Amino acid sequence: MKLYEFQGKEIFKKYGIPVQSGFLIHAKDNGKDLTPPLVLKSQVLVGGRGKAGGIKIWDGSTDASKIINDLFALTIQGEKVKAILALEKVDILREIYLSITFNRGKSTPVLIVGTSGGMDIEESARLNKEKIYFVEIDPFLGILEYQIRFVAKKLNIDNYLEFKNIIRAVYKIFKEYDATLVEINPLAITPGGFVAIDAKVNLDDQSRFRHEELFNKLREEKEFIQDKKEAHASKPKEDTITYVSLSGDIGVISDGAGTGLFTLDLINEYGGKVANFCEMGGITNSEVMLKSLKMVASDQSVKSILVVLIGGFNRMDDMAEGILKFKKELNKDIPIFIRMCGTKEEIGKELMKKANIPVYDSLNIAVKKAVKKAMEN
Amino acid sequence: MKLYEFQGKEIFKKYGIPVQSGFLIHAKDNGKDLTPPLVLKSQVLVGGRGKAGGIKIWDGSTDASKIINDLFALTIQGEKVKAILALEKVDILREIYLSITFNRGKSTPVLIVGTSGGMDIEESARLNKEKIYFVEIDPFLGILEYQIRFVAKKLNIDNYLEFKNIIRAVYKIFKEYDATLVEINPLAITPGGFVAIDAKVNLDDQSRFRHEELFNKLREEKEFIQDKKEAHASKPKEDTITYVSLSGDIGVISDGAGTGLFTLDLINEYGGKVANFCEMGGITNSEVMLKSLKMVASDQSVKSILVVLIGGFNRMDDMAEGILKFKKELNKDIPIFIRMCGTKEEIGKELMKKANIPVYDSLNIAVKKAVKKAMEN
Amino acid sequence: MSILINKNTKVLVLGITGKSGRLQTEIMKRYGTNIVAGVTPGKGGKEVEGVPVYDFVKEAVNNHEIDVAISFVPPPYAKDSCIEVTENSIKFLVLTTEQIPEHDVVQIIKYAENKGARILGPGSAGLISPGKCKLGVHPPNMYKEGHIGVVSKSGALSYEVGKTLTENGIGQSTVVAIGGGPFWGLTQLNIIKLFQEDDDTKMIVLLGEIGGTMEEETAKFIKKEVDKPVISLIVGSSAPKGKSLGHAGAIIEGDLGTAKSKINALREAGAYIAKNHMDIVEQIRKIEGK
Amino acid sequence: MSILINKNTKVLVLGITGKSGRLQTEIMKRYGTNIVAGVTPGKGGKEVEGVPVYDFVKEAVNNHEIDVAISFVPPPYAKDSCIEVTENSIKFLVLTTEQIPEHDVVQIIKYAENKGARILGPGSAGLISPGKCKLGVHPPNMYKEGHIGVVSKSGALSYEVGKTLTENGIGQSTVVAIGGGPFWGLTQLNIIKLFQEDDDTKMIVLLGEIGGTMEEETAKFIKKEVDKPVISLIVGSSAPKGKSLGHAGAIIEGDLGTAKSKINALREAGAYIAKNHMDIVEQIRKIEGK
Repeated sequence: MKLYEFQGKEIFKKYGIPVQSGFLIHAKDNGKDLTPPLVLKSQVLVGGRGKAGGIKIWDGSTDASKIINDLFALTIQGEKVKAILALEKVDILREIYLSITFNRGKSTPVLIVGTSGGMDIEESARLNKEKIYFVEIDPFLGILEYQIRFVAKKLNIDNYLEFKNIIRAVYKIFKEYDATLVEINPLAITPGGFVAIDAKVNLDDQSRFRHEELFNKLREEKEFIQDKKEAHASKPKEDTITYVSLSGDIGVISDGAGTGLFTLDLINEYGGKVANFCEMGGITNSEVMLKSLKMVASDQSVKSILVVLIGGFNRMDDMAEGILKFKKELNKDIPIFIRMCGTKEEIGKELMKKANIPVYDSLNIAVKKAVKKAMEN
Repeated sequence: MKLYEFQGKEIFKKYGIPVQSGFLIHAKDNGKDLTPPLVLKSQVLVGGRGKAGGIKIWDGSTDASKIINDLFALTIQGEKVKAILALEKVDILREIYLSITFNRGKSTPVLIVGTSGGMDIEESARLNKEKIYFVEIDPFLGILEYQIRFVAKKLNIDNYLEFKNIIRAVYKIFKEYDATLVEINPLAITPGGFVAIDAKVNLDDQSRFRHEELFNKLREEKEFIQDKKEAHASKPKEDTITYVSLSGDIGVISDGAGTGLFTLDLINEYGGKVANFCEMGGITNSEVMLKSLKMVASDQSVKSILVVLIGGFNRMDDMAEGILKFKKELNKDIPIFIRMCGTKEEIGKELMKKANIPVYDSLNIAVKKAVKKAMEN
Repeated sequence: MSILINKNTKVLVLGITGKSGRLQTEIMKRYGTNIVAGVTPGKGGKEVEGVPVYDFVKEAVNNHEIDVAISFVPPPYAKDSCIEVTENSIKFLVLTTEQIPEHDVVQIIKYAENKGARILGPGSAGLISPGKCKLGVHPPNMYKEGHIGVVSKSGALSYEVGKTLTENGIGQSTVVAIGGGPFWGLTQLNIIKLFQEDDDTKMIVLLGEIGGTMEEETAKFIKKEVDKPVISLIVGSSAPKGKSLGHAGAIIEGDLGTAKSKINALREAGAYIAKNHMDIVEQIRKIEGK
Repeated sequence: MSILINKNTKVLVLGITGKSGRLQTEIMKRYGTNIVAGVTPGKGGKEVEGVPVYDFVKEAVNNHEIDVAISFVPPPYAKDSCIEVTENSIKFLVLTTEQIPEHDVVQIIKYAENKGARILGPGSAGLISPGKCKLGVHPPNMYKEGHIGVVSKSGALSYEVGKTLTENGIGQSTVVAIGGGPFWGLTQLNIIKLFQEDDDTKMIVLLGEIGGTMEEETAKFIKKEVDKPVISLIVGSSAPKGKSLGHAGAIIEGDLGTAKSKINALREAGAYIAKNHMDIVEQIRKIEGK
């Protein structure tokens, strides 16, 4: 679960990381009393907000409500602005980049600092590798004093004690919230000390069982400012379905990420175009099969559906049951091409045969047929 | 620092370990209003309180003040009773033993549980080894669920969840307080659930730098009920002197625990008797030397002083300086026999020579002379 | 020969009384895998498919000789269970569980590393040495004994390729699914190293996916240390660009992680890049023909 | 030969700018110990006795070949410093620091164990291989080169016995002080194992103390694995009984830990029990006379 800046900063405050004072303006609020100067920041979960004009400074010389209305009119990378965080303006002497996340290749937490920070951090990392420092953290030891001393030296930090406390706090949040990312970009050095100008906190949905209360609270906050449909995405998931929408005419369902990607490549090779792709993930049963079919079929541009099943964990008897339910419920006639093999395939195939639904054993044939049908329709 | 039962139970409460409700009766209090039945427990830091009659139950049939006065008149293993903890009486269905401490041989924290618990735990451990279970804890992992499940099974615990929470709390206290021991003996199973009937918490004086506030608070509580002199023992130590009082007539000072013990053995071999023994420990300088000499000399029964110095870390120039200061301040004439060698011995010996104080290079000779002198005097 | 497992491997199943654990135990046993014991807390004393169940790994270890373990334990209990296994000196664990919190996964992997134990997973479909031992969920009928070592991130893709090879008469020494990531105990590199050292493996098939930088690192290793033919299929060329991992992810990965980057690295390392599964078969035939 | 250190050992001194660190560096250098670098946070760029000082162990390791480290770091920083050393692949550390919080000590020792590193200490006076290398605070003039291996808990007692041996013309291969406890990295057993394997050590002197159960465990090892003569002096027979460690301590130790228990165990293991330091000399002469 990605948190909004204002949510991340609430956590920062709790852990003693200095942030600007400020307040949230909702789309539903009208006409708050504002005193300049203020930094007005669109609250969105996507990146690139600054470059998209989502951050404005109001110095009092113009009408604040004009700026605010402009921001609420914005859509940044497909996400509508529904809330604005209004913050006191601070004098920035220097900006640095600071985050803790996982280095996935090495399976270890990593502290990342950069001597510059700001919007172009990736680009500057690419161009001047020497300005970014990575410190691997042993998850059993936590972050050690000498590691903090190391980055403080590299960044030329004067106020070591304050810096150390911020890094320790960031790691504590990372750990205690089961975060996958805690990022301060930029961390500003101001005449009054450090200030976290931005806050990016991503929580691990997989850890929800340890943080039910927290997740519910954060979700309620999100629902308050979001459309219901968007908020829905961060609701507790009972399944592990991944759904991606594309622009072609073939609907694809797979019971594995690898075979799913492979199927997309094959469709591409045979000249087909994918409308949407649904990978059922780790938890597969007849309900998940049914739900996936419904998701894929609900897209009006879908002309044929390709279901690629090669069960290891996944049981073909369960899958067949889901497909049969879908066939019963479906009120339009989309051709479905099913490749079915693997665990319990005898039972699954038997069920399909009884219902007179053809299944294929060869992936190539199933893909070719689905592509051909979509082209015909 | 050893904590009183009432201090330990304050911590237990904070961490959610169930304890009896109760209150503290100070020696200076007079005539509190008491409602029977109550368990009246002498608050002392030594062991064997129960067997010494330091715990009484008042059922209301006699005068409470009589029992209380009797308790205040007690001296348990040399320690006067200065406070009594009055607790509600609970029905005990079963008692178990539970502690977390260090297994020093293996350099690891260890969870210890016993199926019986109570005053005779060491004895029952000796006789029925199978009734005590040890679980080593990896300090980087903490205590794991399967380890708790293991002891719960061995102890036939019905309420696993409550038990798990208590063990987790005990480990948390052990870790967060830098404790060397957290012991609940007995942990009672009552009709209402678990109750920690006793609390023994020992803190690590060496960790004081991490817990200044806590140590000061605990010390103030102790001072409130103790004689000043006793409380002094738990004040911040600026030195590492170990002082032991015995019943002979030779005062012994050493700059190492091993040589100190060895010197005691040699004195014994040569027929001498030690009055007191002062080991200067890891932090040695002229002030510590002076202080040690004063401590040893203050004992009226001391007829000769033996100073055994074989410096590694310890510098003989510093030691000589301390001895000279003592000689200047001393107003009675106790013969001192000094064995001096090791780091900076040339300077130390030179200083002693100038002051006309004989030093010996041989431990045997120094010991023999000190023993002989004590016998003569 | 085969890697990691063989005919005599004695197996402990964790979470044996769960739905998946029970079914997969049955399938593995039928295949001939020597499952000697199972563990599920609170179910000690029961039996699953004739296999005795214990409350603790220690009890299983005390009562049976055990070489390897396979876990079907649900995510909230996975970390505890993995450490229990490693703590009891079992040096190889197949961890099939998906959706384990990332902080737990990192500890599981680090702890095994500290203790010199191997973990395949998390989220691994396991491995199969056809005709010898099946430790995981690979559908048995898709494999036959032979000399091709297959390593895949995805379980399903390893079945797909196994099936294709078998249907074309090409057998496998061992087929290994390391898990879909983003965290791994044993990596492609680790498995390929074992294949390189395994006398019975003549060629190596590497099935990779877009994302992460593992294939790039594997390629470096192949270039330096592998002299057996490597045939690689990287899937996901036509996939839409994935969601950003934020600044931190982009900083760590830089330009790596695309199909192109992986294919280039592997080609540069001397691996044959297959267009699809059928192309793997053709390339193997070509090499065998020499 | 000698154990753990030799003429070529390259040494890093931690806490080199402190009072003890500076003095002991001077004494070790004068003895001929090859001290190549020092570390004190914030003092990088300075020199102590001609030795360059760095802010970080990594910097020292990048600029010098380093075999071992010795630490004079104060207790609050000891844990961090020890882990920094181990993390930088230095496989042997003499930790002289006393009064380190017990929770930190346990982590220091466990971490080194996980990484396969050796720690002598905490609270160790170090070790000396006379004529070759001195890594610690042993007073140089009390030792001479020879063939007796000495291991002691107490530093001072190891000086005492070293002095007595040297004054009586008996040289030492290596004299090791493992620290006064109650926690140890390297134990008596570890050191005696090294002496047993060391060609240059002909006899072993074991200096023990009351308290704990280490001597009892060492005795078991001696009985099983040591064929060199072992002469032991256990001090503390006449000491007053120590303060109780509470129920938990008593449960762990039981009847062990007394001088009597230790002497019995060692005698049973075939060690000669010396009455005092002079008796050690006599026993060595007796054995040599054979």
